[in-house]
Amino acid sequence: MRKILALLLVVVLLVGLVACSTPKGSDDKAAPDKPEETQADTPDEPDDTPDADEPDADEPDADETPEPAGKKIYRYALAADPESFDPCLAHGIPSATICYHIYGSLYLDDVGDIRPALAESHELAEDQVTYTFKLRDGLLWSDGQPLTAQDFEYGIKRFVNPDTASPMGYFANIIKNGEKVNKGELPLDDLGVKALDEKTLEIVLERPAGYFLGMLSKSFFSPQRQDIVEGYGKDYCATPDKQVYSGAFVVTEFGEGKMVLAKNPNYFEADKVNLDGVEIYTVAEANTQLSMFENGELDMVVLSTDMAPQYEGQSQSYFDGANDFGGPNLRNKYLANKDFRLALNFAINREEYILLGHNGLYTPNLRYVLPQVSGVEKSYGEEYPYEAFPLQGDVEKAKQHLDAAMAELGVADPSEITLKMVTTDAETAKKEAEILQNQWKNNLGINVDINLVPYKTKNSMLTPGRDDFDLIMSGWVPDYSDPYAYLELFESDNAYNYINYHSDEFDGYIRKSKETTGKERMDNLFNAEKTLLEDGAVIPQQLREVHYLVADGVTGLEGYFVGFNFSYLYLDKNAE
Amino acid sequence: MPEVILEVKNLEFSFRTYGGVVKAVRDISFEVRKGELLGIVGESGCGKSVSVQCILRLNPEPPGFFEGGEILYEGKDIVKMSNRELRKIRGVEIGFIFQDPMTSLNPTMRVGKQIEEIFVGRKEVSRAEAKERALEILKLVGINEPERRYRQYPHELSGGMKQRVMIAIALVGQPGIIIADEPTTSLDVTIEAQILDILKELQEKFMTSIILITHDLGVVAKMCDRVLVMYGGKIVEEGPVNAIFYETAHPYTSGLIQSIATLDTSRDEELVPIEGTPPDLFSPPAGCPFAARCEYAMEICGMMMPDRTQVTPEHYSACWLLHEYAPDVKLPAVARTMETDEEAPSPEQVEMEERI
Amino acid sequence: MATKKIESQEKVITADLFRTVGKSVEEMEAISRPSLTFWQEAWLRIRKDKAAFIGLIILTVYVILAIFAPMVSRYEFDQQDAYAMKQSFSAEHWFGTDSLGRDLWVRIWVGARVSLSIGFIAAFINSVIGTILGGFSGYIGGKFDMILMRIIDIIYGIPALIVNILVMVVLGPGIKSLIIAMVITGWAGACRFTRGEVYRLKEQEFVLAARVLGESTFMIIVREIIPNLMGLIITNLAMAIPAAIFREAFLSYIGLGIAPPNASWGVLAKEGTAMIRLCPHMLYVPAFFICTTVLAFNLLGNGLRDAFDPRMRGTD
Amino acid sequence: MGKYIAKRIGISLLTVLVLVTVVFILVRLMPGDPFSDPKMTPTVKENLNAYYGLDKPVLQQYTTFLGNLIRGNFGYSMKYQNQTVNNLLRQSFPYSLDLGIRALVLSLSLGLVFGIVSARNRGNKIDLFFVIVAVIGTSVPDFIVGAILQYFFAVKWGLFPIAQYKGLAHTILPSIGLGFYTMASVSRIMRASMLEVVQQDYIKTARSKGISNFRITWKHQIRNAIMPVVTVLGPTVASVLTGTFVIESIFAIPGMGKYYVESVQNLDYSMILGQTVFYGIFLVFANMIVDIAYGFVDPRIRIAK
Amino acid sequence: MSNQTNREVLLEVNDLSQYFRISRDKVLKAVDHINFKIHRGETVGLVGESGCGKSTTGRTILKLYTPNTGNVYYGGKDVFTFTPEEDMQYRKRAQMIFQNPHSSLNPRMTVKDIVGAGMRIHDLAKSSELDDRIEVLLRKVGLNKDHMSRFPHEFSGGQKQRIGIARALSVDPEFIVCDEPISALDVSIQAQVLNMLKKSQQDLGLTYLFIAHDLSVVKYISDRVIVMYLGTIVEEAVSEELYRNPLHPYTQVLLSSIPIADPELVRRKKRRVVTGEVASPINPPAICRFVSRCPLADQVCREQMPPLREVAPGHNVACFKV
Repeated sequence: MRKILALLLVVVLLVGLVACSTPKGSDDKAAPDKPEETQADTPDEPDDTPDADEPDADEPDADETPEPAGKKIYRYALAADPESFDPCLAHGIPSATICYHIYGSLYLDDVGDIRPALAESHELAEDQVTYTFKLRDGLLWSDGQPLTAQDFEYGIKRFVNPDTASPMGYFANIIKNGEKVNKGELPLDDLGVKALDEKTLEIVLERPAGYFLGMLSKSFFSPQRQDIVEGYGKDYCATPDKQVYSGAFVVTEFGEGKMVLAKNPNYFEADKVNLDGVEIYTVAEANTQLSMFENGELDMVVLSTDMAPQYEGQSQSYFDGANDFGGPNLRNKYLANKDFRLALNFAINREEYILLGHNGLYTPNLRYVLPQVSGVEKSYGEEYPYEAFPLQGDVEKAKQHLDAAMAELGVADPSEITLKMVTTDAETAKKEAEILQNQWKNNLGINVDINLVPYKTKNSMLTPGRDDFDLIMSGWVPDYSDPYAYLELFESDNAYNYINYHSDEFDGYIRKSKETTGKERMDNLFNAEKTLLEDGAVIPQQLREVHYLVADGVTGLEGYFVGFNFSYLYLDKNAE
Repeated sequence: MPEVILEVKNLEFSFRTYGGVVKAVRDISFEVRKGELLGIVGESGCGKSVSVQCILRLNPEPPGFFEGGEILYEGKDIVKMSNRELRKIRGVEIGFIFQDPMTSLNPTMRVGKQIEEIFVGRKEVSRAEAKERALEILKLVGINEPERRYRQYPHELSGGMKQRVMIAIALVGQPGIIIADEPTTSLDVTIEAQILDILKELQEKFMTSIILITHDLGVVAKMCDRVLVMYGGKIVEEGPVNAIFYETAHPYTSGLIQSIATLDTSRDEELVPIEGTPPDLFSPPAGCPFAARCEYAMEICGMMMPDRTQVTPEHYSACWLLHEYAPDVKLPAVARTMETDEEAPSPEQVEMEERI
Repeated sequence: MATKKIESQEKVITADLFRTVGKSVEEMEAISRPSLTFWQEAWLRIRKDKAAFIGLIILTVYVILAIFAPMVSRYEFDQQDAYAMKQSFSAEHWFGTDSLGRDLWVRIWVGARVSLSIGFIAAFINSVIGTILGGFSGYIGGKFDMILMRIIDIIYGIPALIVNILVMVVLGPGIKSLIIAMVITGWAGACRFTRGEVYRLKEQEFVLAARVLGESTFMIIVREIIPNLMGLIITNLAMAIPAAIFREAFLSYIGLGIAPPNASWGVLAKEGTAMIRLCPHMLYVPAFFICTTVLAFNLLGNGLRDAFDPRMRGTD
Repeated sequence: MGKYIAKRIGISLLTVLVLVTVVFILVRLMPGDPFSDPKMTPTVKENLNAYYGLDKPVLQQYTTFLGNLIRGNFGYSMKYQNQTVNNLLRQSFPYSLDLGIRALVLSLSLGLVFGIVSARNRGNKIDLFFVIVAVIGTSVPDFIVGAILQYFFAVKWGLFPIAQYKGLAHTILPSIGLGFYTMASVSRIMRASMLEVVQQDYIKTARSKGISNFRITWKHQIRNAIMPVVTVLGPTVASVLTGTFVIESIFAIPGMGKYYVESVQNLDYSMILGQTVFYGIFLVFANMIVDIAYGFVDPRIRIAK
Repeated sequence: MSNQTNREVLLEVNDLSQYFRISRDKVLKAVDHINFKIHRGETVGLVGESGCGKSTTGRTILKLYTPNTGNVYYGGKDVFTFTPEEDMQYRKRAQMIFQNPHSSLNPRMTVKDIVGAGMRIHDLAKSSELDDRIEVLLRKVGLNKDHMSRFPHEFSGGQKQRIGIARALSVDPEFIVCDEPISALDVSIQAQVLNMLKKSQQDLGLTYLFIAHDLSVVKYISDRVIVMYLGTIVEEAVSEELYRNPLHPYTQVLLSSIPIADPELVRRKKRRVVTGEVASPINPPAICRFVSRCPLADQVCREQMPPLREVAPGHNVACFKV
């Protein structure tokens, strides 16, 4: 009896060993039971897939040869799984990037070039708020169904519908009644979106917004199919087959550390899409990603600023739009003092900060708004050059401000002041915090306690009226290319005004910017930025200039600062 | 003179320990004759166990090691044997019964397996034969339902049963010599009696030689033909059982006899203890190991080890009292309580027991 | 054969040597070996045990350096230098510098303070709680014991790591949180172990003797039981400390360690793994100290176990 | 036996219940809340909270959770909003399990062999070598082992794939990295235990029977020496099989390990609870199996139950 | 013998039972409803094989266990209803000497602490006198002042046992339970300890309950002997009477099993040998415990528990067949 049991145990173990050798979901279509030996080959051997031409069935099982011969598969890695492919629920940059590629939009922001996509054209009415889009002919979903203006209406309404609970619902604020609908104060039908016929879609805005067309490439404004959405309910987009695609790519495989996109033949300009597919791996460690790139397993890798100098001359770079800054909580008695805030700002040697923190590779930010965003004609930075604080700081001036502040606050010794600085537990965030901590300690003599919290916890603190931080390290990525994308945060009544900034002057400029257009509007926005900085209400640190490596033979990869990281829509790659 | 089948000559065995070298067995010589029941008696730490374990080389080496001497079995010196040669002797030529049946059986192996294991690697016996023999031997040592016991684990058996299994293990290879190292010390008297009877019976049946190690003079008296008395790693007296008890020639043996309370000891009688403690074998005394506790000790006793001296034929003692210069001392011994014939009665003549 | 053995003693056997002197019992009762207390003997054994002694020396050196090295260094542990980042070993920076140009030699020893004290304090608190609860539970038994055992069974069934992580998140980073996180699940092991030992000890006859003499329960635990557990408790402590150091390192690795700019070895090693391709010394140095410390504790623990093992003692 | 198992299951259920309760409380004590996107409108937040039941009184949430737990339903993840926790675990667990089994087989077999060889060569150089291996093995944290293995064997020398989990070659480094500590500690325990057993009387009995040394080691020594190893196996098996954050993240293996940290960082309540329960049940189960296995090895225990 | 009844009863065990629960449905009846008396100044031997409950009886008398049924009267009072003060008095009056000299001394305490503990607890000596009194005690058991600072592991088994005796004597007790005090000792040492016990009894007028499995020793030291078998008393008599005229079949077997250190005598002796194994004390049925090994057993023995009855003055036997 015992022997039989023991034998059984051994068998179970062995079976476990073999069976688990290629763990896959039970619903996997490809036969997973290939013996291990065949898979022991190095992944680079290209020529052992005679059946590479077979469609779908074989693609997910591309284990042995990540690149079927002759196919152009672009491969890169993400640090974490994207949270969702539901166009309404995707909110992290990785998922936004993927959604950008799998959901078609009326207009496409092709790395700054805003042009019609699924829409053939649009008309803007006199009132500057009514857009009428004309859809192209013969648009199809990935499943071959025709794609209509009603799909757009349904998609956008689903996005704004508070029941969908899209975390990005505030995007709809620009659409007429968007905010109220999203708040549940008005019924869905009052939203300013309407399909006039199968080919015509009308969107009415709350107020004129020049940047609206650019916003349209966000997947929230992409079409969605009512039958599919309602058919799958909560499981919509849970797996690749529980959704339909309108973009250049479709998802064929998702989960278990890997995501596979394939070209969508039904995309309206499929002929312009060069790639046959994309493979995205989840690789948490930056070092591992880099090693895989060097080993030819990835076509692109983002370099940490630590590693980037090693690849000088080989790497490319782009601004990802993030402007990292410290947010002083104005409810704190010290930070409520303008002189004190300015002292903090002037005490920072941003040049050294960048050198220590990022090998000098990021750009020290001496203002608030990313200069690369669109101005009236050229970029905002070119039209409104501004340096609020000197590059190397000004310790003298900082001390003057500090003395003034201390006199006002009745503090005798700066070491009495201790600020609680909250930042995330990521390694770089910790490092940056330590540099600031050290500089303030050395230059001003004040103490900073660093409190490292998980990202989400920190995010929870980014609401007005909280007292669990004095300084919070954060950043902002614009959703459209306009200074307002940055500045709107600190309007007095903005839900995001976590520093509790309240300035009539600032609010006034912002209000005026909403009532004006063109150069005048831009002036107002610039004045607002200036006010913000002269108040020392933010402590700008850096603009992230991300360095990345691209494999030989890959052309046309571009990084962009609005919404998504990289566009590989029209990327080309030498077929292997 | 009966055939000598094992001869130990000038055996010295020591252990290396933290505190230094323990000389456990110091220059002992003795012989084992065919069919006899040889008793070795002595207190704990006197070297009796170590010396018999030397015969099968069961002492762990290291830390134990031979300092000298030889153990001749069928003309071959066991001390010099290779492991392979030793294995040919163990179990089949010489069997061994250990003191504590509770710990001497492998708790994770079935009883039967432990018995028939002795045949593993010995080509002459097939598996089926091995099992047959195991069952046979279980019956022989007085175990009822051998088939059932065969399949049981040691913890399912009582102490006496375990010791029977130990005997079965020692016997199953039909060895010519069985060494029984305090086989009944951990058992109750009633069980002890049973076990001793079995041993005796088997010895007579197969003409096996048995070396019986014990500290109990009663067991010696009951069982043995010839007796070695050990003290401090040495043999101090050696002779036929009657000689040892009735014509004791060593003060230690005499002391032992006097110190035990028997059923005949009157309650008003004071026992005569051997005072003091046995010598420390880290640094054994140069002279007689018993000198310090010996009431007859003479100056020379502390200086030199006495020679093995013949008292009567077959009866030897290592004591200076036997020297011509020594004062004449009559050592107390067991008083003969019965008139006896010259010869000890043979077992067949006496109705040994009334089995119930 | 009978005559050959007198060769070493060339003395002539004369009649006067046969004068009866009788027994010399008093002499035999005397103990020749020097009197050693339990601790003295344990110490002697540790000193004889090469590996354990090396472990002890390593730990002593580390503790001394942890205390004094940061005091005498010309660098502060949080002193950044934008122009001396990621340097390898040099005369100025013995262990090189980290990515903020901070001197690693000082940081290692400041880190040693954190790591060693966390390891020690956590293990110590665990064994204090465990010993007390286990001691009383084992000795008194009954309902208290039963309930405690169920609690321990449950704690054993709880994945400690998850609880550690959650507690760290709830309490925020810091030495105190780390210790609390480790103690919450850690005491159970010490408790179960102590209880088992007490169970064994309380049936020992010397404890029964004390009861027969009318000793109070409290005094029995204090005088009879605890002293007999000390060896094992210390051994266990020596074995538990590396576990705590490991756990600290892991929690630091996932970013739940202590607040910067303070550093523990785990924090330093974590910073190092990120830099393994660029300046591997940033990993090797803290890794070396984590490993050698844990190694030293392991060696010492093994040595202590042998030293305190009753089977290895004196006359037994 | 049946009674024993019933009792064990009872305690196990209680354990899981307590575990769930503790974690439930801890989760609610964590600073922040899962739906914290700053610009989310209050309505949306309410809707989300309502969907996940976070608007209910905590006690009610708790009972609902327990109710779902009994049905084996952990609900939807709060980070991966259209993925159920069950599904995420179902996808990732096979990887962890596979890696874990490899690591276990590797570490147990090597650990036992090392321990046995070491003990049999007590005191000589072979012993010293394995003792050193074992001590070092238990002295290096896994993140260092993992990083160094990957750096040297994959990146520098290119002997193995760097990361991912696609075939036999990919599994080697992570299995070693994961099993290293276990191997070393098993080897240590086994060595000590072998040396203990070799002093037992029954080994002497076995020697007195004239059977070979090999058989003595194999049939008498190992079987008895393995018990302490079995004892420590429960928690080890559970933790090794359910994934480890460090090794999985270094080698980019899509196992369960990442959720330990990720779910906490994302305040993904349902995921935290889900994987805790999963892990807890697994641990309890592993402990139980080990106890039963213990009876396998030691017939005395079998009867005592 | 007749004066026995006149002597003062020091200790009375009445219907004492001590069960140990092994598992839910397994009860080990170590001691099962036993009764006996001990008179002041006498030595009562308690014999039986291992596991027969003799040690448990001794320990229960000294309140180391709480009995399941029955009482122990000491000086007429039930020891289990003592007040704390009475209890302390009892602890002083009744002492114990243990079987295993190696485990009965705390290895972490010096001889002085071990022997002095009782005096400290009962406040019998000022700290200044303590050393002197310990020395006197040690001398009494053949040890000296030099041994006071030593630890137990430095002593031989015999020496340790003497320290144990000194500890028991340290509180000037009147009653001592000797729980197999010599069975762990070497033959040559046993006599030392026996003599010492005897001498102490004479000097101090002690009462002993002497527990042993060695019948010769028990006979040598005891006035009266109680034979136990599997938790029950099977026979009880004055020692000469018991050895001369054992009535219970078990006692007969026991006596005939003793190996006598006289080769001729022992080989001629007629012996009764029992076959069969000792029955299990777990959940024993209420019948004669010896039935499985008894040559005389018949139906009634398998149905009822034989009561202990007096068959001659002072001689009690629990057997239907006597």
